[in-house]
Amino acid sequence: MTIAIRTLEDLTRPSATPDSPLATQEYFVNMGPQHPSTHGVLKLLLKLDGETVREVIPVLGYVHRGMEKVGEHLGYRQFVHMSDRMDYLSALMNNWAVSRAVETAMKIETNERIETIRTIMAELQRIQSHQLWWGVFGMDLGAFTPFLYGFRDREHVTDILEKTTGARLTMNYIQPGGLMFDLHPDFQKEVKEFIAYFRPKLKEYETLFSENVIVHKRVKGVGVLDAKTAISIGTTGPVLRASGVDYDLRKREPYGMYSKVKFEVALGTTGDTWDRYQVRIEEMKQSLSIIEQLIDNIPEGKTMLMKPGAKIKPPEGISYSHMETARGVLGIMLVSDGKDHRPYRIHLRTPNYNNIWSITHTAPGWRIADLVAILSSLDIVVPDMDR
Amino acid sequence: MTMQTPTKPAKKPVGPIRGFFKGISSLLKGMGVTFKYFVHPSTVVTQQYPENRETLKMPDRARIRLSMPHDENGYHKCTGCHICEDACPNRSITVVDRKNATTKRQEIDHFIWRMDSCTFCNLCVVVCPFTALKMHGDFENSVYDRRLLIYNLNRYAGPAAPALAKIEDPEERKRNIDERGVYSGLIPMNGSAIAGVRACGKPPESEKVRVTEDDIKGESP
Amino acid sequence: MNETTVWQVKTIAQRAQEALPDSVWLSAGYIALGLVGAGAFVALLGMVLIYAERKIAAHFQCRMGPMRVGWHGILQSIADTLKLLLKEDIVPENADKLLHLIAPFLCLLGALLTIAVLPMSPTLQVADVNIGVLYISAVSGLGVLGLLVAGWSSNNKWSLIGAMRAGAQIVSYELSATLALLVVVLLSGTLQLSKIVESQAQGWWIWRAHGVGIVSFIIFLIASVAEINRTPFDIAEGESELTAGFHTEYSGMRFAFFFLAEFINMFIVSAVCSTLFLGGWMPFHIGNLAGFNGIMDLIPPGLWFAGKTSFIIFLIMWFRWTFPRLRVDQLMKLEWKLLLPIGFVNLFAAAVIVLYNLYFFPK
Amino acid sequence: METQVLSSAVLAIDSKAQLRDKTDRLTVTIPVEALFTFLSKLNTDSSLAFDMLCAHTAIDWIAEQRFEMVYELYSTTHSHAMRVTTSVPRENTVVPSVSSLWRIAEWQEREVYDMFGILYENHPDLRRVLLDDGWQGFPLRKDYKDDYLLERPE
Repeated sequence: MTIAIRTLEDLTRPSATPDSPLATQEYFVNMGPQHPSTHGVLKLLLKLDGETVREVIPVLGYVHRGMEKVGEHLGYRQFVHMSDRMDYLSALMNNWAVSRAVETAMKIETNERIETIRTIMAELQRIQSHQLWWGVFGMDLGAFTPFLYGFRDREHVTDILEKTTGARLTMNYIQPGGLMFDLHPDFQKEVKEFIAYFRPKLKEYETLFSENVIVHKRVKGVGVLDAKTAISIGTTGPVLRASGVDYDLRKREPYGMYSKVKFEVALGTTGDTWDRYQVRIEEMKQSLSIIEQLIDNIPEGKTMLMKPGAKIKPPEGISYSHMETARGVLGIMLVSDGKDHRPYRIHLRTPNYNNIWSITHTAPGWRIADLVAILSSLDIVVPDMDR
Repeated sequence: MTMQTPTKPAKKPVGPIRGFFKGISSLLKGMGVTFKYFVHPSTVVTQQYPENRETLKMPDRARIRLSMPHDENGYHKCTGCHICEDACPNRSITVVDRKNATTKRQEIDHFIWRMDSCTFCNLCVVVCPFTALKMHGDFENSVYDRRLLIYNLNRYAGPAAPALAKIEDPEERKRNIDERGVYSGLIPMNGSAIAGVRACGKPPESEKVRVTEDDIKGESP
Repeated sequence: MNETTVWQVKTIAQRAQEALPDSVWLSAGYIALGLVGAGAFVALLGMVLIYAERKIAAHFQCRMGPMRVGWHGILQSIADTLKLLLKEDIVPENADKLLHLIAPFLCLLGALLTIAVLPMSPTLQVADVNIGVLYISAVSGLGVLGLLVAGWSSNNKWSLIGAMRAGAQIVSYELSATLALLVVVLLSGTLQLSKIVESQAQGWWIWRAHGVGIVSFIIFLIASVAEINRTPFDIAEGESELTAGFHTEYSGMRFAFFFLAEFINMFIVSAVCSTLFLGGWMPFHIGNLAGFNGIMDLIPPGLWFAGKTSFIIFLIMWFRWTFPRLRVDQLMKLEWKLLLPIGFVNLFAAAVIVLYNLYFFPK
Repeated sequence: METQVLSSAVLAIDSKAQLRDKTDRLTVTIPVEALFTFLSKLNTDSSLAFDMLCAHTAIDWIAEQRFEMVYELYSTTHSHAMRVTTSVPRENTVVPSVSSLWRIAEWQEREVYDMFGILYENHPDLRRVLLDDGWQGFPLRKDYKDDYLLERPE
């Protein structure tokens, strides 16, 4: 049996001329890789009928850097800093995911101080990521002001993180076996200040944007993703939860300190763009409450359990561990042959690569403007998609 | 697992007339938010960067430029042990060592750091057993030629500060040390080598001796 | 009627006509003044408005806006103009070259022609056409031609979508805008802009006509914001959807002309709005409070006009920096199912008011 | 479901399925011929109901001249997870596509094809995803070479 390998050209042959002179001909448009609302270098090949989207073909790989291949050449500790560069908006969570994968493979137990700090950091990063998403979502719907408000508030979190980790975007802070540094002495104070600052701002977000009648008109009922399809099509994170599937690894397979804090999983009902919006807004509130519960209860202890220069050599075998980042489940599959201090194979199951395909299901039938809203509600980060 | 659904509280359907006025009021409320910021110039967050150079302070841990701190005598702590070189994920650090003529011990000749390929992961600083390296927050590093981003971090070739402290005679100490500012030799770049690239030493923090572009133009083919 | 409320209206065209028997050259001078004045006014206004927009937008968004060129960036627009003049003018290879070149001028033409009839003060008006309102609504429709030509000639699918959206949108919203204008024409009984202004000496139409004025003011504001393609109705540009809509393929000075036309159009709709509904250069008077009215008369009429127009410009900018964009079908729904019926009902109500002379402060 | 119960239930589906020991989670190896029926049972059986394909990838065991295909499965209704692996020889890399069971498999398989050159039977749209259509070779194979590949010095 021969298996035909297709190319992009096969998909983009123009449709036959319409039978009736009144019918319009479908045509293809490249949306991206340079397009303001594809958030980087994603390309969507659209088959349009007038304004209506008939088919979406995502074309990926414009920032493919061969992370998995690079990973085979780097030590485990060195690979952590590569994970910053996948989903740069949840760099700390990616760090944690890789570190946790290594710790699981090596069967290292960390102490409570490390886990608490990691949890706080991850939640701060989740808030930061959602703030940026909120701004960008506003901009994709045509309102420029939310974009700057989102960035303004994100700056506060970034400053806090920068003080402790030393970097603003690619932190490389959470390491296998612990943390790179201890917390900055001002950390707790500043986080509390931030919570006090951001709570009213969240209300303002709602007055400015969530309650706006134009927003409701634009996003309610648009791009519905039902629960069964959402699971089957591989979505995770807020996109899946917006469809009403209660799948949050922080609850399902608690890691870090999530088993010890009280929080609710934000769930949607119908899985439209509005639900995805609401879920993320709600997640910001929940993250604030998680941080509030933990910030005064950071136990004492060491912050690094391994010698920083020690080579890591996990036992032979496959180990898969996953974690809930701001966009969904980041799964890290480490394959060690037991001989080398570098992974034999490292597979990154990134949330965006698996989320983006849902657009081929949700967008057809809607208009170009809706496609932009749906795409934005998936909260894509292209380097995470392409690795 | 049963959990509350915080989103979407059940709402009564709103009639068209009430919906219309509700919509209008939501628009006005949104305009109120923006207007609030418009009439409060104190909420402006923009930094006027080149003007605020004096007040702009980077955090202590800012990872922007690698440096090798030299103590008050001008001695560094690097022994040329290559640990940082191994830890570097993308070979941005090249340590060139040499044998001391008298003690026969290994010591640093050139410590070359390529800022152009560095990812600022801080692993070199963390792994250094002698705490000879430090990241600091001097962020004004823009140059017009990427070769100017190759730094030689040590200001002298010779034994590290603790070893030098053991030598009591200042003359003897001087004999052990050779001045180092720039490096012109092979610089491995991720496996390949570029010949004839001149490394530019930029002494950390205090004395800013920057090699100008003319220097590079004069030497490059 | 108070003495101070009698205004001597004299347009530049009238002056040219009066001067004609005495000296042809003086007459020609007046005509040249009108032409050059309008042109210079447009250029200067464009720069001022762009600077204002940037500053206002910045302060809505907790920013500072341009701060580098001159005091608080006051010369930024001049720097930008210089930059745009010097930039390369790129015409896509497969574009329809001629149409691609003239489209920006078509866009600006509509704007320029309208400026001529705006009564900015009793003595500052280039020409006072006796069918002013009709002229404005006719000439401002020229702009859409420029957009359509630009989108079509660019040979770019995004541009074409943008142009088609612009065409559909502007043509539909012109209906509502005209209906709203007709209300004022009914109330004042004239199409001449200066007469409309004078008819508001007793009170502005926006509040003199039992709510009809307010409704038609709002309809006109919404429709004109849609007509000039600004958020929340900027679907023709739709930055996040169509990259830049009809002017995707434009650069340098031609792009600047589109930009200029957009801002001039904004000024025009604001000016028309203030002329028809807010009394134009007519000062704010309250009934028979002579003292108050006297104080109001001290402010020169040109300033009244500028103030009212600026207020509406600010309002339009405020909309832009607060609201998201509507979808194309929602936009059409808003026009055909909401604004147009309300406009018709409003027009009917206005007719009733005029028939039975039910104004506040009747003549 | 308890791991013990789950493993016996899974093994009962097909006699060729083998349990792997020393793994971080329940791992079952199955010959490639029986893969599709096995996975479709796992997907449709209401007591197992593995409705989520978390990850699918391949591992190039070049020393043994085989690819190991890995499927990470999860059930959102029963909250249990397992891993299914199968092996294909390097000379004949044909694997049945499971995109009819999990829609995401369509794209995860495209990625595996792109990186390893594994061919999928009955795949609706088999083409490269991250790399260019004209790319030569499959980069994640251990013997992959191209002109621009930089070797990291030891």
